Amino acid sequence: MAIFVDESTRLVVQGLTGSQGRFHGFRNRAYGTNLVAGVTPGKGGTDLGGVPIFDTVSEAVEATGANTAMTFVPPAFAADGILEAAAAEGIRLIVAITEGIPAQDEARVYNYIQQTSRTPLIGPNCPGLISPGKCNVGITPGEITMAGPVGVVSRSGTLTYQAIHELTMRGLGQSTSVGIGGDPVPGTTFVDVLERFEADPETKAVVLIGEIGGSAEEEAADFIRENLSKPVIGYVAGFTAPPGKKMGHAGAIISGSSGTAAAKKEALENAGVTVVDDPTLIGEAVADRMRHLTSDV
Amino acid sequence: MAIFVDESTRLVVQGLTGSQGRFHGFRNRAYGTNLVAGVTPGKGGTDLGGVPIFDTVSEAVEATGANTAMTFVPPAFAADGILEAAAAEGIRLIVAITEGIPAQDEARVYNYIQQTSRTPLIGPNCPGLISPGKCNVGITPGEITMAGPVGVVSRSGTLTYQAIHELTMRGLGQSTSVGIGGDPVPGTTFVDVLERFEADPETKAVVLIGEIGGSAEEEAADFIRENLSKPVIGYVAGFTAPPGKKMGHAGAIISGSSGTAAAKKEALENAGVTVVDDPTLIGEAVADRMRHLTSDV
Amino acid sequence: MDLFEYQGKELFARVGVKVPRGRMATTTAEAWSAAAELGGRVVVKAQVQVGGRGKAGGIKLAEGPDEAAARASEILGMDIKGHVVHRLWIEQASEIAAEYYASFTLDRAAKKHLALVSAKGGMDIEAVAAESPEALARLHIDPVIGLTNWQASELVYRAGLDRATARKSAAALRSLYDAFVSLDCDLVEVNPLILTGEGEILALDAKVTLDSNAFFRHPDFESFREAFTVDPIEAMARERDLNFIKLDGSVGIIGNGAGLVMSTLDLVSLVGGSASNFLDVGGGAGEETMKSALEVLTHDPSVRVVLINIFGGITRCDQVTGGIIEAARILDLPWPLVVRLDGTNAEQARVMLAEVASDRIVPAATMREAAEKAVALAGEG
Amino acid sequence: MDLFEYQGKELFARVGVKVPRGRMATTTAEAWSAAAELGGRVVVKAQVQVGGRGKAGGIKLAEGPDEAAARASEILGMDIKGHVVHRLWIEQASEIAAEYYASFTLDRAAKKHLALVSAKGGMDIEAVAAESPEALARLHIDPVIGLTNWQASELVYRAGLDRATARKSAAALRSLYDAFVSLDCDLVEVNPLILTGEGEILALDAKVTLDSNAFFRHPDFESFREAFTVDPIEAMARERDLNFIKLDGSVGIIGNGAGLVMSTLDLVSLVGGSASNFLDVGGGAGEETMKSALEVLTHDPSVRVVLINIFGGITRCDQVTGGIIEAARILDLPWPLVVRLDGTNAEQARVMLAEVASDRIVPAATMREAAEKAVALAGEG
Repeated sequence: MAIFVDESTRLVVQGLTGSQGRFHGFRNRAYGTNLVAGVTPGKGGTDLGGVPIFDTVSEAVEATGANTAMTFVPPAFAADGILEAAAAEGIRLIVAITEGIPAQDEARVYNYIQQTSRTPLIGPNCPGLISPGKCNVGITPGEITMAGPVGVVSRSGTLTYQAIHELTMRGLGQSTSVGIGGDPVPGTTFVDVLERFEADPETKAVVLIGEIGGSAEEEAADFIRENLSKPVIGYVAGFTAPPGKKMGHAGAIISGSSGTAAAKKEALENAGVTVVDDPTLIGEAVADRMRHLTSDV
Repeated sequence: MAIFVDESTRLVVQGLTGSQGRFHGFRNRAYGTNLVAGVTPGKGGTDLGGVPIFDTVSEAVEATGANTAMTFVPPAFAADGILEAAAAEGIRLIVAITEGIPAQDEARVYNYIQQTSRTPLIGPNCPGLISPGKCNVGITPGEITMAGPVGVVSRSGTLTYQAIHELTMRGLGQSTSVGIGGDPVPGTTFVDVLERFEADPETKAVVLIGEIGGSAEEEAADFIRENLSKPVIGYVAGFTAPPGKKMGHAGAIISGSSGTAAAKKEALENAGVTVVDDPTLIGEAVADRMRHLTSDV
Repeated sequence: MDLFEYQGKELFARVGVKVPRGRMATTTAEAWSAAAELGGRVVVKAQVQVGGRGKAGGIKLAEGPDEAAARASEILGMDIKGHVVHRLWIEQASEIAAEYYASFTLDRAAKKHLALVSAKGGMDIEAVAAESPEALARLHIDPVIGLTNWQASELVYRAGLDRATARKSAAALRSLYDAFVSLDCDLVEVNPLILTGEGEILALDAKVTLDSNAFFRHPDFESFREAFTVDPIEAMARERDLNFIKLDGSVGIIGNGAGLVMSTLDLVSLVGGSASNFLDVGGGAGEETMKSALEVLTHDPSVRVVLINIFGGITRCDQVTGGIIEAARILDLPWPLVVRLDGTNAEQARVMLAEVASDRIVPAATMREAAEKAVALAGEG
Repeated sequence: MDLFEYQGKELFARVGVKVPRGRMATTTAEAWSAAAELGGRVVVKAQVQVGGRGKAGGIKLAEGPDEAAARASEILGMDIKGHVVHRLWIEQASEIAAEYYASFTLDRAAKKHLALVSAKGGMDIEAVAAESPEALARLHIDPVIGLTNWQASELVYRAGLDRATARKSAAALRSLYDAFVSLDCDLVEVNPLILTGEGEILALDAKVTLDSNAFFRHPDFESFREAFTVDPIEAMARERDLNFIKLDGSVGIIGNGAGLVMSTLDLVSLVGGSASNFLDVGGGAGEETMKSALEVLTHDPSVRVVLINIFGGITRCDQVTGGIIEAARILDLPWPLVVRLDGTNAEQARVMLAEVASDRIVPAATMREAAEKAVALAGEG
């Protein structure tokens, strides 16, 4: 298994004919992802590198059986593009890579999808996700991954790669690595992903990469305490970040006394998560917890 | 039993301090309905005939345990009032009597409620409903009803009273009589009500009163054919209505070739409904079908 | 309320839907001035609320003011399928590169807005739907969020509109939908919506139905009524807040509640008669309302008998009967009344009625009996 | 982007939120003119982005122009919690019958908008929430349909605002919410929102945070930046599309990806050092970007060593290394570099780096090692 994406994924890329969409879409295809269609209004009927282009998502779905949409549409049009993908019957997952979507648009789109199709949305402003050896949807460098038992979920991009790298270096493969993105209203939260990792028999342990801002890590901690039977290894970035400054991500900001890395670390530790202070220790910590796991069995 | 309203109904009236709300609210109370609260913004903390008035529906619900809201708010404010009732936790039924709500407002409110709380909404522009001997919510004259085994559902007001009258005259009591209203987008359709009558063991037969316009009767016919085990007696008004004229109700209009009484009658008959041409024959038709029912058993 | 083309276009222009420049005219002189003011070629269009104006000769091209006046004189007074032309719309002629169809309405079954768009405009859309359904794009719109950009775009591509001007077409559809919502319309239909030689999208026709329930938000819409020639009896009924529709028969009908009145019409027909009207006095009618309703019918010469059918709920039968008796006394009613009452205070009302019963005021025990008696008195049945 | 009070009020006035009339002033002379133009009593308010202005003496009443100029000269140049006052807002004094609090923001946990309203305005809202929670009404708003009328009304009654003017308060809340949405704000907070003696509701303060992601919809908002005194190095970084934040330490940090850079800052601290900045070169950085980033840091005198931490995904390590080598060659960098590279093309990059390795360009195998070496070179650890 794996979560969200695997061999059954049939990918349509919104904005495949744009420079970003093209680069990553075909990089995903080169990894082995089944890229079946692109959507660019006005370019329907053309073809890009053997991939048919459609004017609308629904036409792409009808013609190709696409079941997963990845959005590279520019910020001004991305909210509309996500709504289009959510309305298309047959699309069961939307991955929105686009960075810089206005927060009001994100809030509206998130709630509307929850109230209507309930199609899972990963992102926006996320690196996407990869199930090593099966399917890569997004911008994660597939070369650094290997298939295996560790689920990874993260609010950060390159820090995720760092974590994957540490795992792979120690021979710990990944079931799926999900970048949920750094925006204030991510379509998919830590909790949503943890729920799936818990249900996935292939995933034996989970790495959770948090950062300052919001309360997603605290909510994850509550969920882990109540519902997770698998070991979780955590890392939180931003211990030294000053309050009131956006650290790159729109969501990564310490407001007043809430959202600090220390509070998040404490919450996770109280839920039984092994939290490391140094990302280079992630692999070791996972290996350690998994050893215990094996000896328990 | 009975459907929608019964002895457990705790009624809050939105607009109880207005002339219509007051007249009918207290008429319902006189019938035996448990009228627990009124809502009029700005009049919170006062009392009308022993009924406490609140500024908001949520306060009324918190203070009185109201579970059913009836709306007599004027058309310009009714859509907002319905949304308020739908958002109040604890309200399980909304009955909107108000006539003259703009169609755009109705469409927006209906869809929003479906997408969020899914609180059942009867009306707008309806006479309400009555479970004889138990509870009356709306403007149906309780005196003409009697408790018994016949469910009544209707798009019309006085025509419903006529039907109830014919039943009562023949000693055929009613389980519940529901006036779904004459607007183009009723919150509750024939199908919704038929579903409940089917599930209600007290209801042994159903009278369905349709009229020209739309396709609600046709949809009801489809539902009856597939799902209804109980005998249905139908009547459709408007055989002689000219196309293109609104016959009183905003919904009662024949557009082009669709929505005619003849087509509706045919659809109902094809679904096994006994359709009478004369409302004074309703009682007889019900008695006849119920006799067969008894002899079947 | 169904608007004339020129009224619909006035509203379109107000909310930003692009229409050709035009002027209304009711005389040939006005038509001349309008054409002169607009300049260039103009189209003279009969303002009637019926389809097929063009085929009937109600739409004509004119090269300038003189020709416009000539065409106007031909069209004014013309009878198009029973509609006499009193008004003209003179507008600048447009160069047409393509004709589309677009409409927005409420789909009652789906309870959502419905968009219909076709690249085959300028013809009967039901024929297009029947003959080339692939040329007609249908899309439901959630009224909660309205027409999204992707939906406008999807409509354009699915309907097969010109691809080079797709963005403009999508923008035109969004602006039409905004009009549909912001003007509280039951229907907005544009046939044809044209693509001009310059690549602009214009509404060349406008069929707009306003929701009169929403007039409180648009108080100025009431003034559109002035353009309609209204039956004087209907006008009188409207003034008195009575819901009245003129029909072809001879049995006048008064009842309370639209469903009950429709049902009464049907019963009259079932027993061999025909109703001369639909008149709903509404809920809670009292003496004054009944007198008022009867007085309205005295102005209709086709009435031979009046059937009053009341089921008292809020309405009290004794009050209604009081009104009937009073009206009969003071109005010198030219026809007999058949009266059927049930519901609130009916017992008392029947006693009152029995006291005045005659061949001019005929009580009936049931709807059916009332219909039979009325039809007999009308000399129809 | 956090706006000054006067900028927030300018936006409020633009979208129909009622504010007192006022003028901006940067000199005593301008303060005099502003007061003269406004007439009557005015309030002279220091424009600083920090709470507690009033207590610090940054808000003063003046009876006329002369007094306003006198107060302005006292306030201009004042240091309020580290913020020097360069601008004043002179506005008409309002008669205050009641002080409320109102704010709209996004509740990230609930993923809905959150309204907070209190009858106890003019004080610290966190204190109100702690001491008298019943005086603070909280309500979630669905961004799909926005603040409904009933919600505005509910906020007014639940917060205990004056009942006689409840409609006006509800209308004021709706207009504030409309501002929050239509101006694409992350936060709109008004403390106090006042009820005047004449029963009007006015925003007496304005704390507005704009979402810079939405500036494409509001191109004029860019001009608000001009009012901010920006660190010249931050300005230089912004021009080069680099995400730079100045910090207090001595180890310059360059990395790709916000999370990785934050993590690098933390590691530097963990091994006993401190970062002099946050600098994220973003995804896909090449030679030019790296040169540009290094050049920016040469302008910061507090830097003693620079740690470059790159995890190549889209970013290619060889290109990054090329940029580093080129920059070292042409820029005469005043400090040593510690470089750690992993990911795409890292092998190749490490070879390139090994060729130029020296005490000025120090390769490191891991993040940890890089942090330790950098801190040692900074003379901190």
